[in-house]
Amino acid sequence: MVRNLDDLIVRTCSRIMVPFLQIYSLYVYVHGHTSPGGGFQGGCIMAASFILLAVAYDIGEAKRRFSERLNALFCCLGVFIYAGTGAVSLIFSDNFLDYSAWRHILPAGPVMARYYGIAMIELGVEITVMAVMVSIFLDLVTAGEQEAVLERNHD
Amino acid sequence: MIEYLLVKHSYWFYIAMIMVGFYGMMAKNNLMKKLIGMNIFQWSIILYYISIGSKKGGTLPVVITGQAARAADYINPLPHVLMLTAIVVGVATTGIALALLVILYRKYGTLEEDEIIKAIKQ
Amino acid sequence: MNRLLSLCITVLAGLLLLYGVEEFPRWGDPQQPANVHVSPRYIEKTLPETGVPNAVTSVLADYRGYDTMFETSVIFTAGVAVMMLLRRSRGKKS
Amino acid sequence: MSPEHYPSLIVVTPLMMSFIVFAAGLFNRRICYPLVIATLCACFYFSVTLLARVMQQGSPIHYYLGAWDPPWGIEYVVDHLNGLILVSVALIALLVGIYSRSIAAGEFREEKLPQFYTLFLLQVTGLLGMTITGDAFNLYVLLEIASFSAYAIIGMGEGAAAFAAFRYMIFGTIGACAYLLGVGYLYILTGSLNMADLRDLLPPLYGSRVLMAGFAFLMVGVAIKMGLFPVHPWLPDSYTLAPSSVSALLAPLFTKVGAYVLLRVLFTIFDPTFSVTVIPATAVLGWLGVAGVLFAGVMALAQADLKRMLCYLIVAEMGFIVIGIASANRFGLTGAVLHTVNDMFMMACLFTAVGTINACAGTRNLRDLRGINRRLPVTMGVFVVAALSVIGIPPLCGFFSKWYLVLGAIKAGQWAYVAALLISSLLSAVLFFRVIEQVYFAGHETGDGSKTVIDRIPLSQLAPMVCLALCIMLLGVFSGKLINTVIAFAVPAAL
Repeated sequence: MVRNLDDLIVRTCSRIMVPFLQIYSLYVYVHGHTSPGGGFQGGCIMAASFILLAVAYDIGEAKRRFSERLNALFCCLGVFIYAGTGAVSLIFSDNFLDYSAWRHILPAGPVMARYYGIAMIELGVEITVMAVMVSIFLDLVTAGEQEAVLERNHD
Repeated sequence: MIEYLLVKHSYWFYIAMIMVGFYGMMAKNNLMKKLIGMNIFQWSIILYYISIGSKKGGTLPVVITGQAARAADYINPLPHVLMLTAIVVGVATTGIALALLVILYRKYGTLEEDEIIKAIKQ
Repeated sequence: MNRLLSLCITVLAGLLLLYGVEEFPRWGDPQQPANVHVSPRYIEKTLPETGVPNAVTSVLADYRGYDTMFETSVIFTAGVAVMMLLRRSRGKKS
Repeated sequence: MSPEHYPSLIVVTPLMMSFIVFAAGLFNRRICYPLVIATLCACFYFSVTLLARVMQQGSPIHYYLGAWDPPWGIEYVVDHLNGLILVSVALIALLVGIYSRSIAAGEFREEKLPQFYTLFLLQVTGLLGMTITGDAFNLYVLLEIASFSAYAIIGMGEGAAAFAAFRYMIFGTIGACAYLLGVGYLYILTGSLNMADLRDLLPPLYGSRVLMAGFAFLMVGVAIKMGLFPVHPWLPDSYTLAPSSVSALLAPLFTKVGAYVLLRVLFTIFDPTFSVTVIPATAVLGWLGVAGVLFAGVMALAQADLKRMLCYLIVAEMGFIVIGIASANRFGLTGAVLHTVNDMFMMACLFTAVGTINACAGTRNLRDLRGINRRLPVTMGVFVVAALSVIGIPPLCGFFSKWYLVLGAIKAGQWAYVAALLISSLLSAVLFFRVIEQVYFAGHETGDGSKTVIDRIPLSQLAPMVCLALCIMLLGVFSGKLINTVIAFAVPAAL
């Protein structure tokens, strides 16, 4: 199902593009506060960089840089950051997801605490979206037999 | 008449899309085509919501700092937010559906609905 | 038969949609209820209340942040679902 | 944490624990099950506390997520109606969670178990969230979480399960999108997504065509998700082929929570005057219910597969609930709410029993089950208790809800409803006595070990089943108290 594409131009170009994609993804995430963008969009671009690696090289290359278990951990880490950011307000007996509770932790007023809270949950969204997109892509493209495909490519 | 059509043009498109998607979802025999119909169906609803959010004379809802924002100057952000969620749901549906299709293809060697039903009945 | 039935249902749904659109507000009308009831606060108060100039972000992550948490969970669910349905590991039957 | 945060905790705890279970499963698979059970216990505790508080203060609890006031932010509302549903959902989820251990170990490969438990918790999150939320759009998102986990788990089932899951997905997506479209129609009219706010804003607009179309879409969406008669075809296949460990969770709860959403749409978002008089929605629903009850009763009789028979029974029970709603008077609605709760327990009981029978006998075919009572006496006893309750034998809970449904139908002057209810009871009596006759009395089969049979089932299967059967009896005995203290306040006052 997966063939190795051995093309110098494709490989070189995608290798050059990957860091730019990743920087751009972070830019989109950070600028979500002041311009169109945010965690979901940034996460998709970040996932695209890994998917580009997997397409231009092979699945193994993408997986060497981003192992299966790490990916699975990232999947739940992102949503956990999100829910955890919300749950912190419960500790200060504010309502769930009331980011202004972060004023007790950060040196900021209630409004700026919300600002930072939004940044935190967007980071969570970015991480989860990136990890899940990569995971779904790899599972679908190898029909779930990642290990088998890896072995075949290794031979 | 033409004016009447133009005033709501966005809504006509969404109705056309919804009908195309719905028909594809129900009538097509190939499961992949059903899935494509399903995507068209979901996207038509997204188009509908986005149409609600538009506002003549409004710009994108990024408030310029340093001056009091007037609601009439910016388009309605709420439908966009709702549709971001709907887009994500659409992506997730497509992912799971493709996974199910991979399983079905592995098992029956085809994605034609009638052939799969025939294989199941045997 | 199947196609005819589908066509009938599709046409019925289309007629229902047309029936509703008849009384929709004009497209882009600044005075339509959707634009005057809840959303003005999001635009006018986003900066003083959340410090974020982008109203979409502030609504997404703060006013309706709870929806977005579940949106992210939907993505997570899809990831786990695809993993569960497809992934096979080495050593077992493949 | 103080009890005022329980409305959010009841949903957030299973959600967060699902991530933890998933992460923990990567390192140690054995830890998943205790975590799941602890979470479900916590949910049950929260739900009971919430219901107790609602009963104590007599008015709904409101919880503003993110501390934003309702029309702008998302609000959770707990009143008598959803407090009761929350307790039932949480209790059944806990019992099925305990039950699932040994069954799931036989159904899934070991490395899939953490993922299975993750999806199990997400399913519970979705169901609890749908029940507690007071925001129309939030309900859609939670509905999708519950649906996605259902698609995935059903797709892991036996035989043609993947195909059944795909069909379920097509139907489910149409349903969810129709619901979303309906919410969009309400939004374009009012600009609000909050249920209570919509209720205040909508009355001047009754008669608007947009509202009619939106209402129609909401109804279609909810009907598909709850498996109402003409749009039920996804239900028998997918729930029959779903793994036994989870069909006991999905089949009783998802459809009943759908029925609860129907109640919310009809009587919370819209005023009863709209649903009953402006649009004769309840009349249409009533006839669909009658048709569904009769159709599903006959279809159930034709099934040889025990689990598929139960699936058709679910369609029939949805018809009962809808008939109760369609009666549109206090008796009918009391019956509908009571039947929603009773039916959760009865169906959970039947499905767990059938799951155990399937695991032990290796078959669900009625003809191969004769004499199974000698191998599984307690399981069959539990099955019989639930079956008698479904038929409507007095001390058990099924009788009381049917009694109220019949009273409601008589008061509404709809004799067709009464006839359908009675005929259906007769049909289910035939249905279950056929099973009982087949199992207990149809000849002797010498237990010569031709099939691989486990003679003793683990306590983790037995205890939840017995608990469910006890719940059926207790619900029957205390149904008067339940109606007077909870359901009387859950029925909309305008009726």
